[in-house]
Amino acid sequence: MLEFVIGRLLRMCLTVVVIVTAVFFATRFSGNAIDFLAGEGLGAKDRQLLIEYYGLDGSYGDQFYRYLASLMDGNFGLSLIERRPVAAIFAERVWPSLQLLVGAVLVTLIISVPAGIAAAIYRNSWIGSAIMGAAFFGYAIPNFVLAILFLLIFSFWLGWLPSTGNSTWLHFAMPVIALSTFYIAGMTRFTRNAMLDVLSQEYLRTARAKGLPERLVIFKHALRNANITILSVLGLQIAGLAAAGSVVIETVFSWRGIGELLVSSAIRRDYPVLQFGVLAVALAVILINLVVDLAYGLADPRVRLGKTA
Amino acid sequence: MTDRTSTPLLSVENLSVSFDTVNGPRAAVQDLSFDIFAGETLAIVGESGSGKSVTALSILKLIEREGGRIDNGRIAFRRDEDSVLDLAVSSEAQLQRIRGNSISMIFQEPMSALNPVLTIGDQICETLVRHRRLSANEALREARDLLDRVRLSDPDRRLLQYPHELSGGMRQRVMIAMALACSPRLLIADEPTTALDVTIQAGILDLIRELQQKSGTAVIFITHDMGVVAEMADRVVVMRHGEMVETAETVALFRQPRAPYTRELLNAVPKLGSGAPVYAAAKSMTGMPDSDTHAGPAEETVLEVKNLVTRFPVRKGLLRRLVARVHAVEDVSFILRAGETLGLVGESGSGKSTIGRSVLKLVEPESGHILFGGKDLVPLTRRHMRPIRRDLQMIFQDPYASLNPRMSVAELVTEPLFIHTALSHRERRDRAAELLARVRLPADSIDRYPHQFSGGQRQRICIARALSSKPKIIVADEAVSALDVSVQAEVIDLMQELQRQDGIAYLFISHDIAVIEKMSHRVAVLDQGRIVEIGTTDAVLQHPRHDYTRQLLDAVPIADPRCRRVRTSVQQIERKNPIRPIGHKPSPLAYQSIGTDHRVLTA
Amino acid sequence: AELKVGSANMPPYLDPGRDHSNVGSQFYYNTFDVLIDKDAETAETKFRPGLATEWKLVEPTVMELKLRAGVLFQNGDPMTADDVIFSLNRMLQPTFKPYVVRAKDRLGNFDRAEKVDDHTIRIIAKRPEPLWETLINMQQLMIIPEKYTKALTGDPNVAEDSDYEAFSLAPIGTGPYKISQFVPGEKLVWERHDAFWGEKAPFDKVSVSYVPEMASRITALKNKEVDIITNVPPDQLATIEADSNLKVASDVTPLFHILIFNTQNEVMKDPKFRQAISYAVDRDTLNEALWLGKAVVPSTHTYKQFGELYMPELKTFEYDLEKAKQLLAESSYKGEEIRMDTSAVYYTNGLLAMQAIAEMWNAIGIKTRINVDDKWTGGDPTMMVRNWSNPMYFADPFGSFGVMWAPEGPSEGEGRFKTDEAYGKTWEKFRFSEKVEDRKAAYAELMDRIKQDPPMLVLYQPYESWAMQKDVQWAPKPGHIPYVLDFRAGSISVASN
Amino acid sequence: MSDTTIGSLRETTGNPFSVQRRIPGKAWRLWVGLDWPMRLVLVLAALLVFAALTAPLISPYEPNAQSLLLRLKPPIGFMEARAGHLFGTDELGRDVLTRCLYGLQMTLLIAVSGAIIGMLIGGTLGLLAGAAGGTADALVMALVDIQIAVPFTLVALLAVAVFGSDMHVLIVVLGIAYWEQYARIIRGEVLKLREMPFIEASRAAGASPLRIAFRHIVPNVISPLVVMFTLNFSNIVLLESSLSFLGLGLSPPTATLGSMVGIGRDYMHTAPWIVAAPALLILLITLVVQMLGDRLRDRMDVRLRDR
Ligand SMILES: Nc1ncnc2c1ncn2[C@@H]1O[C@H](COP(=O)(O)OP(=O)(O)OP(=O)(O)O)[C@@H](O)[C@H]1O
Ligand SMILES: Nc1ncnc2c1ncn2[C@@H]1O[C@H](COP(=O)(O)OP(=O)(O)OP(=O)(O)O)[C@@H](O)[C@H]1O
Ligand SMILES: [Mg+2]
Ligand SMILES: [Mg+2]
Repeated sequence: MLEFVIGRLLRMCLTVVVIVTAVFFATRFSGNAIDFLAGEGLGAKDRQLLIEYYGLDGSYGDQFYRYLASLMDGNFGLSLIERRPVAAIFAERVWPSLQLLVGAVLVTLIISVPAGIAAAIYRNSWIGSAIMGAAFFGYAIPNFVLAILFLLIFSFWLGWLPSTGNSTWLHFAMPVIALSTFYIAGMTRFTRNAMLDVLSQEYLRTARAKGLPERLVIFKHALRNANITILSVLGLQIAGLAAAGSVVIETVFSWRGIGELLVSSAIRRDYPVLQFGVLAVALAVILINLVVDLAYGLADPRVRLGKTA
Repeated sequence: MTDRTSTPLLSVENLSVSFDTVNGPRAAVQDLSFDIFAGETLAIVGESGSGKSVTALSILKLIEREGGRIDNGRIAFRRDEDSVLDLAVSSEAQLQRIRGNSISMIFQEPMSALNPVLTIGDQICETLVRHRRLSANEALREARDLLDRVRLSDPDRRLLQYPHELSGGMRQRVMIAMALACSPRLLIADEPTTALDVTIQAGILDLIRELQQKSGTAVIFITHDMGVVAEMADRVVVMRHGEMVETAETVALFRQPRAPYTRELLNAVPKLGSGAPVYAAAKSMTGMPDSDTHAGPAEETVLEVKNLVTRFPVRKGLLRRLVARVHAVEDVSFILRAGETLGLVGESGSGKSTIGRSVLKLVEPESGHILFGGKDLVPLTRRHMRPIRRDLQMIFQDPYASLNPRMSVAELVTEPLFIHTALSHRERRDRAAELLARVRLPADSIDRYPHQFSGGQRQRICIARALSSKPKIIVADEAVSALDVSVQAEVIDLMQELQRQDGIAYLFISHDIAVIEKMSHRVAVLDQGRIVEIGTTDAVLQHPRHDYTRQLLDAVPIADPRCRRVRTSVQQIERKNPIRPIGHKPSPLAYQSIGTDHRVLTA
Repeated sequence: AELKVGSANMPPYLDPGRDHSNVGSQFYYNTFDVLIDKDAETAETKFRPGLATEWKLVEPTVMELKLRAGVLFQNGDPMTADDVIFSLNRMLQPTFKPYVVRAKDRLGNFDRAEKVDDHTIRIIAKRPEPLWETLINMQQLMIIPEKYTKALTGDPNVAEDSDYEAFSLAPIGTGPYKISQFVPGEKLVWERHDAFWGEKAPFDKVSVSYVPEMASRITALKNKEVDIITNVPPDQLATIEADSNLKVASDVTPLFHILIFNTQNEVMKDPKFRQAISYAVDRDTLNEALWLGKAVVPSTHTYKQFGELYMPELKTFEYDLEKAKQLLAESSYKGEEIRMDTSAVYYTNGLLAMQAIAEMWNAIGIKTRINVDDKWTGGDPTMMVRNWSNPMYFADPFGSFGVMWAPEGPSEGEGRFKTDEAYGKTWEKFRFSEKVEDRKAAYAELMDRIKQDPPMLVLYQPYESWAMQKDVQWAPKPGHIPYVLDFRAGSISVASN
Repeated sequence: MSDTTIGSLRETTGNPFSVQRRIPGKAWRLWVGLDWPMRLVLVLAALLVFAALTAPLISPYEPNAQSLLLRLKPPIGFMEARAGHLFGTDELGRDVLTRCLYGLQMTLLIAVSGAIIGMLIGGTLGLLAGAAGGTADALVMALVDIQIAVPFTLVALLAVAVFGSDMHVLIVVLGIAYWEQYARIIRGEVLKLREMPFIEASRAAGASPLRIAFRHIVPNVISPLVVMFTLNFSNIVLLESSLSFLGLGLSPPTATLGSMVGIGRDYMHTAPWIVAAPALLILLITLVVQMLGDRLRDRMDVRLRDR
C-alpha cells in the first residue's frame, strides 16, 4: 500500500515536471506576453524596456532556468498583469471553484446513481426509457446554452434565482445544475450499464436463492459491485471537472473560479498565473485520481494495491 | 432412510417452462413430473441444455429473473405435516421465507456464485439473520460453526476473508455451509463439483453425503456426470430436450436402462478400467499399409524431453521484485514415439499445460532439453522456432476461445499453411475443404465464423487446423474437456482415427483419467510439476505404484452404483501449490523402474 | 445608501499614472483628483480649480500653481506640496518603466515639477506649451500620497518599483471615494471619503462587480441585483426600454473606432490600395445597421470637444464606391488575401463591423480573412488591417490624433506608419504653434496627408449605453474622457421612495 | 474554401446510396429487423448527412451574404419576418437557414475528421502500449496522465495561438482532445486479447508478431473503436461549441453550428432564433450519434455474451 502511494507520487512528480516544462515552452512559443500586456503603440525601445521590466528578457532557456530557480525557493512569481503573487490570486479563486466542484459532484451522485439504478431495474418499462431519454438529452445540449437558458428563465423572466455571485445557497442552484447536467447524464448511463452487468451476475441469483428481499439484493449485493465500476469513472469525471469543466459556467454566472482564471490568464498570456494554475490543477487532478484509486482498492477487495502496482 | 410410503416432500407435476426469444417462445422444460421424499437423493442427469438448471431454478421460482416463465404445472412443497404450498403460484414474500430456509441451493461455479465484495462471514450471516433472526454476534458464531462443519481450516479467519482469497474447493464448501445454514429440508445442488478436480470433488461429495446423513435433508443432485450419479443418488431422473425420458432407482437404471437415450448416455461415458487403446498399424493417406512405419511406433522416437524445468517468477511491489517462483515443471523427462499417444494426467496446477507449452516453446524452459528429430529446441530463438512449428501443432482446451472470432473457418484452418507454405489462396481453400471433410464438418462451414458452430464442431475446426500442416506431433491440451460426454466420445474417436491414418504422435493432456485411459498408449502422472509415475496405460492405471496415483484413481467416481466406494474420511480438499521461495533447491528426483517402461518416483 | 454596478470590464490594477486603457478610465475619477479640474457638464472645455486653486504662467515654459489647503488623502494624511511634486515627477522624470512608456507620448514636453513653498509648486516645460491646462488635467497627473506610496514596500523613504506595483493594488487618492476593497479583475468597492475637501459623495458605498457576459449583466439588472450596468450593445436597448422598471442612458463617446493599415506591409504598401479600401467602407450603413444610426460618422479625425479646433469641414474620410473600384484597379493589389485582425470582444460591435467591412471589400474584389486574436499585432510586420480605437485622452487634436500619430509616436514606433521630414515640420507647427489658426492650418495639412496616404480609417464615434433602474439618475457626461463612471456629488442620485 | 471541403467530405463518406444498390436484399432485411426508434434515428442520420452534403445546392443564399439593413429578422410566421428567410436572419442580416446548412456541413466535417484523428492517435498508442508493454506502455500511460491533468481549453488555446485558428488546426486540436480515451480503451482491450487463447494458438501455429498484431489483434479492437468513435463524435460537436463560446473556434464568418450558438448567445433575449436553430441541430446530431453508438455497443455486448 505504502509502496503503491509512493509509486504514484513519483509518477505524479514526473507528470508535473513534464507538464510544467511543456506549458512553459508552449506559452513562450505562442507569442510574446508583451503583445498582450501592454502592446498598443509601443516603439521598439519602449517595448524592450517593458520586456525587461516583466522579466521576459533572455533566451527561453534562461527564462526557464530563472523560473525553476524561483520555484525551488517556493516563489511562484508575480502575475504579469496584476503584479501580485500568483498564489494570492489563486487563493481567492480556489474556494468558489471548490464549492462549485463539490456541489456538482454531489448533485451528480445524488441524481445519477439512483436514476441509473432505476433505469437498470426498470429497463423494460417506461420508467427506464424515460430516464434514459432524459439522459440522452442532458448529454446533448451544450452547457452554456443550458446555462443561459436557465438564466433567462429563472432570473430574467421568473426572477426566482440570483444570476451572479455566490453568497447564498440560492446562487448555487443554476451553476451547479448547469454544470452537472452533462455529468449526470453520463453517469446515469454509466451506472445503468454497470448495474445491468451486475444484475446478470450469478451471485445475485445466490443472494435471491438465500431468500433475501429484493431491496437487499439490489442495494447490498448489486450496488456494492456496481459501485466499483462507477467509482472508476467517477474519478475521471471529477478529474475532468477539476481540470476543465467549469470555465463556461463560471463565465456565464460571473463566478470567480479557477477555470475562468486559467482561461483568461492564458488569453492574456499572464504566464506566471497560467503556469501556477496548470501546476495546481494538474496536482489536484492527480491527487483526485490517487484518492479514487485508493478508494477503489478499498471498495474492491480483489484489488490489492500494494501487490499489483 | 427414505420413506416412500408417506407423502413426498416436494412433488413436481407437469412442469413446463419456456423462454421468450426473438423467434418466439421456446420451451426449456416440458411436462416434467417427479417426487422427492425426505432424506432421499434424487439425481437429475442429462446433457448440457437439457433443462436441468431450469428445473432447479423453477423450483425456487427464480427462473423468472432469468427471463423464463412457468407456463404450467404445480410444484407442491410440504411445509409441515399438513400444509402443502404450490411454489409455482406463491407470492414473492412467501418464497423469500422458503428460499435459503426450507429449500436451499448450491450452484455450479463457486467463484461467480459468491459475491466478490462481501466477506464470507457476511454472506453466511445474512441467511442466519434473515431466516433465524439471530443477532449479528450469534450469527457470526453460528457461521463459524458451519465453516467448521464443512471442515474448513481456520474458520475464524475465513469469516473475514473474501471469496477470491479461497481456492475453488474452499469456496464450494462455503457455498455448502451457506446452504446448510438454516438446516433446509430440501437441498438442490446444481453441478456442485463440475469445476473441481477429482480429488476435491470426491471430498465434496463425501461431505454432502455425510451432512445429509446427519440431518436427513432431501437432496436434488444435478449433474451430467454418470459417475457422480452412481456414487450419490438413490433415484435418477434422466432428461433430454427438456423432457423426462426415464426415471428409476439408481441401481436399476444402471443395470437395465429402458430408454434408448439413457443407454446412449451410459455408453458414451468413458469408463475407467475399460482398457487402453492398442497400437494400430499406421496407414498412409491412401489407406495402403506403409512399409516405413510398419515397424510400429515403438521404435521411432519423435520427441525426447530430458530434465525439463520451467519456472515462473512471482513478482511483487513497485519494483516488481522477484519474491518467489512457481516450480511449474520440475525435472521432467519422457519420450514420445511416432503414432503414439502419451497421456499427461494430474490435477489442476500440476503443470500439464506448462509441459505442453514448454515443448512448443510457447514458454521458455529454464533448463533441460527438448529433442525433436534429434535437434534440441531449447536454445532456439523464436524466429528459428517458427519453421519447426509446422511439425509441432497444438489443440487448445477451450475450442471457442482458441479460434479468432473474426476469422472465417477457411482462414482459421489454413493459418499454418499460410504461414509455412507458399500455397496460393485457391490451393489453401482446397486444402481447407479437404480438412473439413476429414474432420467431418459440412462443406458449407468453410465460410462461416466460429460463433456459428457448436462446441464439438468448434473442436473439430481446431483439430483440422492442427492437422493442416501435416505435423508429426500434436499437443492436445484438454482438447475434449469442454465437451459434452457424447460429443467427447466422437472427438476422441476422430483423433484416434487420424492417428491411425497419419501416424501422428499426441501429447494428450487431460485431468480426466477415464479419457486418458481411452486415448493414451502410455501415461505420465503429474503432481506439483513432477512426474510421479510413467508407464504404459494399463500398467499405471491397473497397477498404480505411487501413492498419489492411487489417491487420484481412488477419487474418480465410477459409473456403477454397485462399486460405490465407502470412504472413511474426507479426502484432500485443498489444492496444492508449487510456489517456492527464491533459491529453493528441489531435491533431485530418483525413479524406480518397474518392468519395461514403467517408472515410479521414489524420493 | 449603496449603489451596485455590474461592469463588463474590471481592470487588473488601478494606477492612473500607468494606465490609459478604456477599462481603467472608468474608475479613477471617483478616487483621485487633478490639480486643474474641468467642468464635465459641457462638451466645451471649462477649467476649474482642482487641487490647485490658482495657476499662472510665470514664464512661457514655467507654470506656477497654488495648492488647495486642508486637503486630506483618504488614509488621513494631509496633502502637501511634496506629495504633488512626487506625483508629478513620478511621471515627468519616471524611473518605473511603465511610467516611462506612458509619459513619453503626451508628457514629453514637460521637464519636471518643483516645490516653491509649502503651498506653491512649479511645472517646467521644455518648450512653450500651448496646452498647459489641458495636459495638467490629464488622468496621468492625478495626485497620490508620497509617504504612503514609498512605505508600501522595502525602504519607506525610497520609491522602488515594487512600491508602485503595490500602490496599484491599494491605491489612495484625495477624491470623494476611498477604495475599500479591490480584487483585481473581479471586484471594486468604494466607501465615502468623509474628509473629502469638496462636496461629499452621495453614497456610503458603491460596489462594482465584474459581469462579463452580456446576458448575465442584463439579467442581473432586471433581477435587481445591480443598479447600473455598463456596455449595453445597441441591439439590446429595446429589451431594456421595453421594461418599465429600467432605463437607458446613452451618448456618443469621445472615442473613434478606427481601422489601422500597415503602410509598410508589402501588400498594403500602395497608398492607392489603402485609399481604395477606405473609400469602399460604407460607414453610414454600418452606423444604420449596427448602431441604430446613433453613432457619429465623422468626415475627419475631430471631436466636438475640441472647441476651436473642431473642424468638421475637413473631408478626410469618405464613401465612394466608384472611386474605390477605380483606385483598386490602378493599385498594385493582385488578389492577395487581406488579413483583418480583431480582438474578440474588446470593442462594442467590433467583430460585427469587421465582418461587415470584409463583405464590403469582398464586394469590390478583395479577398479577406478575419483573424480573431487578443494579441496586439500593431507592431507585427505581417499585420495588414486591424481594428483599434483612438480615444480622446484630452480635449485637443493632440489628445487623440496627436498622441497616436505623432512622428516617432506609438504608430511610427511600431513600424507600421512612416513619417517624413515634411510631416514632421507640419506636426511641429500643429503641436507648438501659439496661434490657434496656425495649429488649425497645420492640422488640416496633416489630415490631407492622411487622406493621400492613409494609415488608418476612422469609422465612427460609438454610441455607448448604460442601463439602470428607473430611480437612478445618472448619465455619461460630455466633458469627460470616454467611459468615466462619475459618481461624485451632483453627478448621480437615486430617487428615494 | 467551401468547395474543397465539400469535395473532401464526399470523398470520405462516399455515396451513401451505392452501397444499398449493391445489396438491396441484405439492407432491406436489416431495415425490417429494426425497431421504429432505430429506424427514426437512421432516417434522421441520413437526412442530416444529406443536408450537409448538399448544403450549397439546397440553401437559398450564400452563407456569408449580408444584408445589413435586414438584421435580426424573425423566422417566417412571426411579425416583421422577411419573405425568403425561413429561419430569419442573424446579427449581420445573413440567412439563418443557409448558415445552419453550411454550419452543419462544417460541423460534421470537423467532428468526423476530429474523431478520426483521435481514433488514429489514441488507437495506435493504445495498441502500442497494450501490445508492446514495458517502457512503451509506461510512456503512453504517462502521456495519458498528462492529458488528463492539463485543462483541455488551455491546450486548444495555445495551439490556436501558435498555429492560428484555421480549420485544420481546429480539427487536430479537437482530435487530440479525446485521444486518451481511445488509448485507454484500446490498451485494455489489447491486454485482454493478449491473454486470449487464440493468440497463443496463432503463435503456436508459427505466426510472427506482426501477423499476430495485424491479423488477430487489430480486427478484434475495431468494434470497441467504432463504439468509442460514435461517443466521441458527439463530444467533439459539444466541445467545438464550447470553444466557440470562449472565442477559440473558427474565425468568422465561417459558420459552424457551435460558433453560431456561441456568437448568437448574446441574442438569446432578443433574437432567440439565431441560437435555437443551430442548437437544435447540435442536439439532433448528438442524439442521433449517441443512439447509434449505444445500439452498436449493445450489439457488441451480445456477441461477447454469447461467446
Ligand atoms: N436465460 C435464458 N434465456 C433463454 N434460454 C435459456 C435461458 N436459460 C436457459 N435457456 C435454455 O433452456 C434450455 C435448458 O437450459 P439449462 O440451463 O436448464 O440446461 P442444463 O441442463 O442445466 O445444461 P448445463 O449442463 O449446460 O448446465 C437450454 O436450451 C437453454 O438454451
Ligand atoms: N504464465 C504463468 N505465470 C505464472 N505462473 C504460471 C503461469 N502459467 C502457469 N503458471 C503456474 O504454473 C503451475 C502449473 O500450471 P499449468 O497451467 O501447467 O497447470 P495445469 O496442470 O495445466 O492445470 P489446469 O488443469 O488447471 O490447466 C500453476 O501453479 C500455475 O499457477
Ligand atoms: Mg445447468
Ligand atoms: Mg492446463
